[in-house]
Amino acid sequence: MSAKKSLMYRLSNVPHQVIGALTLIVIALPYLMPVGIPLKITPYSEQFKAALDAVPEGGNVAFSLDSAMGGTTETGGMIRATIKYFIYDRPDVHIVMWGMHYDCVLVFNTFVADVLEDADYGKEVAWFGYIPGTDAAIAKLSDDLKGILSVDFYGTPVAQLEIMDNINGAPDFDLLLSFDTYGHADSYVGHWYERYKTKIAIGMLSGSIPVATMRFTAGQIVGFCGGVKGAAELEALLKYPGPAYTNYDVMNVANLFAIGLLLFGNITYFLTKKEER
Amino acid sequence: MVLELGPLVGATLILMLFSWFLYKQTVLYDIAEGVLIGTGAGYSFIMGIKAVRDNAVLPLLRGETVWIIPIILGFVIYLQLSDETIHFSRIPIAIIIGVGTGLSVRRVLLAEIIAQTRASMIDFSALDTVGLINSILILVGTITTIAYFTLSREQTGAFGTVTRIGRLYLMATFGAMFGNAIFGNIAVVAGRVEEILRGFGLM
Amino acid sequence: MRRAAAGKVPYVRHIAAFEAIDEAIGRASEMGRPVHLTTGHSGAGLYSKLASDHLAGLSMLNYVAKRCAESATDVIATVAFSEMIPVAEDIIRFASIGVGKPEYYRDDMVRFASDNWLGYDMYAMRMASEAAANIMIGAMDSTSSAIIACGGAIAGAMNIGGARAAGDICQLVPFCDYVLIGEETPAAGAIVSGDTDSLASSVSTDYTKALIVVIILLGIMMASIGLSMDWVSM
Amino acid sequence: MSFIRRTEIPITIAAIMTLIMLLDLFTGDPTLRAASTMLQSWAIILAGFALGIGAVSLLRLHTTNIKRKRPGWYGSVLIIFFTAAVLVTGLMDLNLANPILRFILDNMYMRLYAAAWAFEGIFLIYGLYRAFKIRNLDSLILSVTAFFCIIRNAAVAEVFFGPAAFAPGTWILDVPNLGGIRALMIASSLGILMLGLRTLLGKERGYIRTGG
Repeated sequence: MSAKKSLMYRLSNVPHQVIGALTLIVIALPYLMPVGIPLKITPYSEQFKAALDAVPEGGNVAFSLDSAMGGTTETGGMIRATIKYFIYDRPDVHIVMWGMHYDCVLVFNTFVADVLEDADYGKEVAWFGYIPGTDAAIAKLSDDLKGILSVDFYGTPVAQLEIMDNINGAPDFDLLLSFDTYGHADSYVGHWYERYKTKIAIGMLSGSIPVATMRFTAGQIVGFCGGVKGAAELEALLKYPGPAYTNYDVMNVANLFAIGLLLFGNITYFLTKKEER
Repeated sequence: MVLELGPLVGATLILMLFSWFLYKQTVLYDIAEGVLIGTGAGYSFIMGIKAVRDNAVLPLLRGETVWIIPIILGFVIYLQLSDETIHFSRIPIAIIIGVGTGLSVRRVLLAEIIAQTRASMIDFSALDTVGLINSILILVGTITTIAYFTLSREQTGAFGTVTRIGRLYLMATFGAMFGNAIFGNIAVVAGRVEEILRGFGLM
Repeated sequence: MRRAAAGKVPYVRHIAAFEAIDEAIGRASEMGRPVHLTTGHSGAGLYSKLASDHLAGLSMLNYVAKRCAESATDVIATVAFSEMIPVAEDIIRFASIGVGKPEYYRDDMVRFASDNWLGYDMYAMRMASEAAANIMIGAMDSTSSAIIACGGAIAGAMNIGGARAAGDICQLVPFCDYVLIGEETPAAGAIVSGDTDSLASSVSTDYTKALIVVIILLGIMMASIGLSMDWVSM
Repeated sequence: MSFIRRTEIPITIAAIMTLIMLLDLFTGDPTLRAASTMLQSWAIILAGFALGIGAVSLLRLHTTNIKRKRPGWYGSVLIIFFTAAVLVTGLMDLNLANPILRFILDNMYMRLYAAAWAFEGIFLIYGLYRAFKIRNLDSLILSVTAFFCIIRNAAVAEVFFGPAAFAPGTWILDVPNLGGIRALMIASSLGILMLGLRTLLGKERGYIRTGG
């Protein structure tokens, strides 16, 4: 009896090293042997695409890279698909890009730089790099953009960038896109939407979906793309397959593993408790 | 199977850091942590210098003399590093805090309190039965959870029941957010597993 | 706040997590291992709008340092921003003098490794895994909460956490024995620091909360009988 | 000189800054708007400067560790080496184009930063197994809502249970979660409002106690 009990007790108290190793192995399997799980497009992703389509002919889009490098497993796919959509399918749209997290330069180099080689820099797109100050920066860009952005990332004065001629602040943008892992989207809603009614669409980690749902139902944002699942759906909708779909496959297997662990933990707990009684 | 130096160095460093939970703390983990802290400190300093150069020094050199004030105040911040001169540094810090507080009060007032209060005011008569039940449940949740956060009354008696319901709503909120956070964070782990596999040429 | 200025300390209800701190310190002194405390990495330390949350954590350090000095238990305070180092050092030094044990304070009790978000998390996780009690109160974000709390849980430490936002609290709950939720964090900080001003302002929000509930109910009734809701805007 | 030490100066400055920001919102007066936007630019530049304080304190702390041969001083040598390496190569070309810098950032900083972040995911999964055990009503609700919200994100669940698999998770997100989050946001926003009020009234003395 004690051998059985000690087995159940041991199953209910597996050391963290084993759980950690198991997690890495389970996640590695679908990379080595892809499963190809079907992808179902949810309405939220369709609304996000609709927000992109709604940008008028020759419109201006503010593209804010607010994602830390660690989060790009989720946001990287949606950033790449969205910038490809604008550069390849909507060359008429002007993209003004900056970032509120200092990793934005690394994110730009990894997910955006090569796509922009096909664009007319200075006319179709401009890149301003990292702007410190979070709330102060977001408010300043909405009120008086040229008051802070005097040169682009490469040191070219703003006056020489044709795209910036009639852009002075939030009212001049038809859409603001924030791909965020650190809560900057809340500041954009507070300063850009509440004050200038700028249309905002945010891409973020799936952990922030509950807050985004709340903002969406309150009408503060016109769309959101949540986590790897949203990114994989957006890649499919925009027809630009990318990293998100392979990660999406992995995510499903890992999710089942997480659900399994939750059940396993409870089952072994109850069996141990029953035997103790 | 050609191994590239860069991804191989990356994959090795990831495993050295992971050794803390896969095994226990070792010298390998200490090295990885030291590299993270060192490169991180250098990187944020560089990004700060670039932001100041692009947004203040270059405009100043082009004749916009007003930028000399924040640049001087910026150097004054560094006076906090010695006890004799720390009080000087409080002036630029007061500017950062004053502007930051003012803007967050503006944002919070507009986007949080008014918008959320407004969003709670639903026209109940226009809802179908399911919508009505859900809206009542949301309303009960909002009010009982606000009650839970009152600090000046003991949570006993009838008021205790209200706050108890509020606490159960909070548990539902924490469970929902935890469930969603799991999904997002697995993606971060997946990205590292992919980097390990690519680094060692297994993918 | 006017009544606080007149010296009347406002009444604050029983907060379980706050009372568990003594239990955690007692446990640490029995086990002969240190008590670890950290205030998180959110905002930009004392120069940000979350300064008051970090200070609530540092007020807790004042209380913890006194109890630890009395029971000769080591305290380790890990801070995420360099401007907090002198403040934390002063707090422990004056706390040990306050209980008549000036020799208790050592300058390695305050630890600073990095203001880089993840660099701080890794270092604080290591400090938590060496402690018997792990207190994470102040401006804890979700990532720091999960990493540091689990670092303590793995080592069998008693975890007490406190944060403001739901996304952060939900990652403290699985690893903590007690959690301060939302407004309880600054209130607990104000209680131990005896700062009646911030205590009064925390408690005074109760009246605003009641007012908001009334406005919501009023709003629903008006909306339900067809009146326009445009008066609720800036 | 003692005048500059008085704490009333920074407190008054902070109160004036907060007031300008709020009056700009409520009145929309052009002069206030100009003052407010100028101060925002200053705050951005000062935040840029402040980014370097962590690195400078780090270098100072670790040089002392090495001088005093404190335990683990070899770690300090490593930290100083890499901080200096990134700083020097970064100052050579502030557009981060230096090849050595790109190697360090792409293959060392980015990898380690994301690997440290991955600890969160691994610990949360360990938390699911270790802590979500149903002991009372609170933990029952916590575990059940977490269970359905994880399923809601796993599209493969539809293969086993059909589209109904997502309904509970979506309802939990749209109803009980919405009630709780809305209240939490209102309550914590009131806390920030109180902070603004205390700063305006000069009662927020937090940053004054910074040593000295």
